[in-house]
Amino acid sequence: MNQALDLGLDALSLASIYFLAAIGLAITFGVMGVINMAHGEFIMMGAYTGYVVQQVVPDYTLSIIIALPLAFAVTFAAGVAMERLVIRHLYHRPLETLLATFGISVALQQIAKNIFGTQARPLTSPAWLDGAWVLNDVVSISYIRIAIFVLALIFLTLLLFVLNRTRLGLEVRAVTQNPRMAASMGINPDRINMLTFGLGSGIAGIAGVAIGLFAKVTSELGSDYIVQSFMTVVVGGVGNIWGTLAGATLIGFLQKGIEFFNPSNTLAAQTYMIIFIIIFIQFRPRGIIALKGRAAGD
Amino acid sequence: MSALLEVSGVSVSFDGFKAINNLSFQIGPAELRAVIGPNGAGKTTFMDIVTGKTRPDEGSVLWGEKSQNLLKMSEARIAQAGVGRKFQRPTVFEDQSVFDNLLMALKNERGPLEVLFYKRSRADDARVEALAEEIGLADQLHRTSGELSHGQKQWLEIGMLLAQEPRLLLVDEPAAGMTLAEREHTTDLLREAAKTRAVVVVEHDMEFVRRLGCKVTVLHEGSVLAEGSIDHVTQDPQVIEVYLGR
Amino acid sequence: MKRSFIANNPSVLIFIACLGLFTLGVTLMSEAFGTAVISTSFVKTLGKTLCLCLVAIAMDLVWGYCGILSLGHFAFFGLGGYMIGMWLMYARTEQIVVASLANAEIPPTAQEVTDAIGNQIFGVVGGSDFPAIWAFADSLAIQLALVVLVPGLLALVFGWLAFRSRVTGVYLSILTQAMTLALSLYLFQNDSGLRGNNGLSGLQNIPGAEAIPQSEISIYFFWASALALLLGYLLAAWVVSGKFGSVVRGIRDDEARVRFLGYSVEGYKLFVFTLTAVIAGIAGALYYPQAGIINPAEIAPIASIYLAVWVAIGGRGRLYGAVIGAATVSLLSSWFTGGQAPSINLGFYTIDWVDWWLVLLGFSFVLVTLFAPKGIGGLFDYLVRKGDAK
Amino acid sequence: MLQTKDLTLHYSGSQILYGIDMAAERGQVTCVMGTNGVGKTSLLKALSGTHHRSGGSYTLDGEAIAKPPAHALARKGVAYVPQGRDIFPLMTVRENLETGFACLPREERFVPEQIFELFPVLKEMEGRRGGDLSGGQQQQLAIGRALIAQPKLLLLDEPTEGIQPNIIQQIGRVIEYLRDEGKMAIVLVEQYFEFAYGLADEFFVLTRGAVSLSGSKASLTKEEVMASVSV
Repeated sequence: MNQALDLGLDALSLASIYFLAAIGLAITFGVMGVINMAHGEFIMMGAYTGYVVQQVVPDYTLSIIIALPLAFAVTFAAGVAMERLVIRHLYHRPLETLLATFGISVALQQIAKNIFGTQARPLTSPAWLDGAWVLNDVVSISYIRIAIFVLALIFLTLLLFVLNRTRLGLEVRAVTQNPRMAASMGINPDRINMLTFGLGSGIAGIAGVAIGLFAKVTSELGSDYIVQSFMTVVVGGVGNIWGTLAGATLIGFLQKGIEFFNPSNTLAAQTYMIIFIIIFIQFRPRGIIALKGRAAGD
Repeated sequence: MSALLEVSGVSVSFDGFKAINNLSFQIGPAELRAVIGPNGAGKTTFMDIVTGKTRPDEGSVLWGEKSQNLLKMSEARIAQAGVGRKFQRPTVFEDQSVFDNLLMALKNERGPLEVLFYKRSRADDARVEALAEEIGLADQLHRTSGELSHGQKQWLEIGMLLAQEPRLLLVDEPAAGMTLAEREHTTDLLREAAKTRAVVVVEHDMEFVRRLGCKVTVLHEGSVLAEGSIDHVTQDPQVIEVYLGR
Repeated sequence: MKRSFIANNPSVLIFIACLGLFTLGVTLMSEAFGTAVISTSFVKTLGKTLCLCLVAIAMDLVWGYCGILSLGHFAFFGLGGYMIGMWLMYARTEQIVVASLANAEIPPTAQEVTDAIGNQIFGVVGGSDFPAIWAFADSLAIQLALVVLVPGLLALVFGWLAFRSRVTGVYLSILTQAMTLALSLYLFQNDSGLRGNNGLSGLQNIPGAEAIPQSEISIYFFWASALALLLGYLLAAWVVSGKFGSVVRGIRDDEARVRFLGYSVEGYKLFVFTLTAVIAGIAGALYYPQAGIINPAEIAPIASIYLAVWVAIGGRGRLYGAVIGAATVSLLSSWFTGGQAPSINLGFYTIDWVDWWLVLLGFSFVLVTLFAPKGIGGLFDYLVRKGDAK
Repeated sequence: MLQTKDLTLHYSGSQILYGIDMAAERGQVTCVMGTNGVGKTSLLKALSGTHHRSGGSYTLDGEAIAKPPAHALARKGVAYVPQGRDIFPLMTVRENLETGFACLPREERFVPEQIFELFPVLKEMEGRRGGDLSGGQQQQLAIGRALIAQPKLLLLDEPTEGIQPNIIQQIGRVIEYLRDEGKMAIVLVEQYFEFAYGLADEFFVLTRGAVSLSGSKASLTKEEVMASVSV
């Protein structure tokens, strides 16, 4: 019983991490249909933003509070710049978007390496996040994992709110469902695409700060997550925030479940998880929650 | 006369919207038929079902003397069995020559290995040239087909269909975007083709349909509203009501 | 109407001539057979480059002609390398072990020899038993067959699953990328049976050829690579030139249309995917003995994307474009990262190419995609057409 | 109000419209007629900016219109109800209406009661998804949505197509109301002859992409118009 609970909590926290890493992609790839291979580097930029803030502001609590919006601003700007300069010209050539953004990803990674060096930079969490919530001898969960879970929940709510309850969300959905008609209604699709892309990228920045708190901040931080993030979105079903949640949950629980049977080896668990997903896509090529629309790629 | 294609009781719906509703349709082995109807009457969906692109929720589609069930076959197998389809917009392989387009369509073995080791025979060359003659592209054989005019692309596509030697030709809006002279040529091509095989033409342009001079089927809301000669259907009060306008 | 294959494909003739001259030139400048203008290590670099050109041709066939942007072909390349690497490492270690036991008082049993080899090879990952996948490592013939069979079978199974369910476009790309990631993660494990992240090493030492100096071996491998590239190019040119090429390009441009012509699109895709995986495997088997070492990092998804980028830069849908792209980018890379490129001193900052090359490369992908979607090959076509027009 | 001169349009190489001269005035219904495939929809696309004309001039209230993007034209007061209606299927009826707010200043962003008075069914269905509505309801939604932005030019493409008779009558009454209100010029593309003839003040009949007959209702007999569009 305790063991199952422990495993469940582990899986839940892994799912939250996958969700955080993928949620920005759920917007740029899921909603807009743009393949952004540099998404991982946006996560990395967010993490480094947190690191830089900590160099300037020694108080860890305060620095995190500053870092979160700042990371959003930095990656939002990067995303908007990338959309305007590159992606805008490639909306009808998705495979080429993949290559161009890969180029940006390579360049950003190397730039980060040149600035911050190859060794891992610490992003220290505030002291109040250090301990663990101990339920009993077997079951305990560190506060930082709880924080990440809470952050994932906040993002989920926030995005659902933005997409379903705000003017921006309305226009985003209109442009996604029928860009031509949206334009005929006076909505500027270019502007909406730019803002949507910025939003997705900005969220990656915040996710970066969160991931940086428990993972080592290196220039390769982002590339460790990119493939899994794409799979999370694809498995969940493109074009839908709930789909990404479903995808992250499935992948998180699956991986922990496989690890349970072969605890010594997380690499093997990841391998089997990916193989499972490849087979899963045979049966549900459109993901768990399938939607129709521009993003569904017909 | 037994039917070449027999569609009976077919229904299909997309997201709750019934695109085809208990549709039945028959056509003989050498017959020209026009299908008309307002937008959304299910004309294109009907073609999708016959060619295997869409699977209906219920009903049956039987083919040929042996009454094969087309619903159990893949698109490629249906095409091999003798159903050819021309799309609304001309879809030819634009970066390949007219010759290559026709050669690809020529009735021959279709498996990857057979095609890989395929050697062009004199007979095949002759067939391609004859087809090009028929569609009026004999002197354009080695041009890249992307450079052809809109009407020429339409003919090339018809030529590719004829090259497949299908027993049933499904033609979606062949006259769209054509000049008057091009329309006349197209009518001739289709009437000629229908002497040896079944041809179903979906068209909007009533003048064009009148010139085809064949039996007309009117579709409305996914089922057959009327069937008969052009004069018969154009006087049908229901057809006037939903389609021709009052 | 009928002309010979070569006459129909003048670029093939030009390619053969260029490759022949290049091979001759390198041979005459090598340490072993010529003037020693270029070092043995550079001969190896050139030989490896030829292998990369070969895998780029495979990529061009599957992507440029058939429209499948596979992000898994470098995994097939790596698998080919692993298959040959197993024999190289086993046979080489066996020689060393046998030599070291030759002076023992009691002649070693076969089991003892095997154990000693196992210890040598797997000591680094804390094991000594041979995993099942090494069952044929002592047989060069079988391992050579596996160079073809393992990538081929993997491509066949994966392709069958993917094409059957009609996964296309970017989804297929992501799926192939997932396959690559799964494979590299698997190989990273210490108990994968292939020495985890240590990979296989010492591959430049060819068993039974100890007497031949590396300078000579490097030339033999260079020749073999050139021959493989030539054959690969001819094969690819033949495949894309005829009716098969028409169908495949048709699939790239309008898959549904080809299906309605009666061709089973899935069968063709599977054929091309598997064929190119096999070519990639062979290229890898020639590459790694020249590189000397293979490890799972080589297979990481990023390598396969680089491969796609080479083809894009060279110009996809043209076989010579793939060759130009792979050769240009990989040679420039080794020049810039090898420290030969002069640093640029800006006064306040010195641009050291070892650090900045990737940045330059990354942004040049972007520029090529935006402004030259047909790559260097497209530029060639443009110049040729301009010449014709005059 | 609306004036085009020698307007032409191409689709990837093939010419669809040949030198169209047409005009439409506020408080009038200008009816564009012709059989299928003569370019009526293409004309509306050119006027709404969803497909740019290839030549000729286009003026609105005396202002020359270059080739602005569709959203900019919408903000100048051109509302478009396309054939097939193009409802946003996954958005509610209310949200569909609200997309039109993009043309309005912030303080005017509300759905006027008038819309619900014209189309009571939209009030009933306010929370339903657009894709779940019947064809007739979708058509009413599409017209209502176009009115949100208080346009000066309303383009209607086949508003009766595939719609049941009682809703057609209702749509007819709405068009009459809007005409008599006099705030906008209405361009109606329609196949249903009686419906179109009943509402029209001016006629433009197209044949193969060119105007073959034009004139006011007074200057043409019903038989003349009918003969020009019949098969």
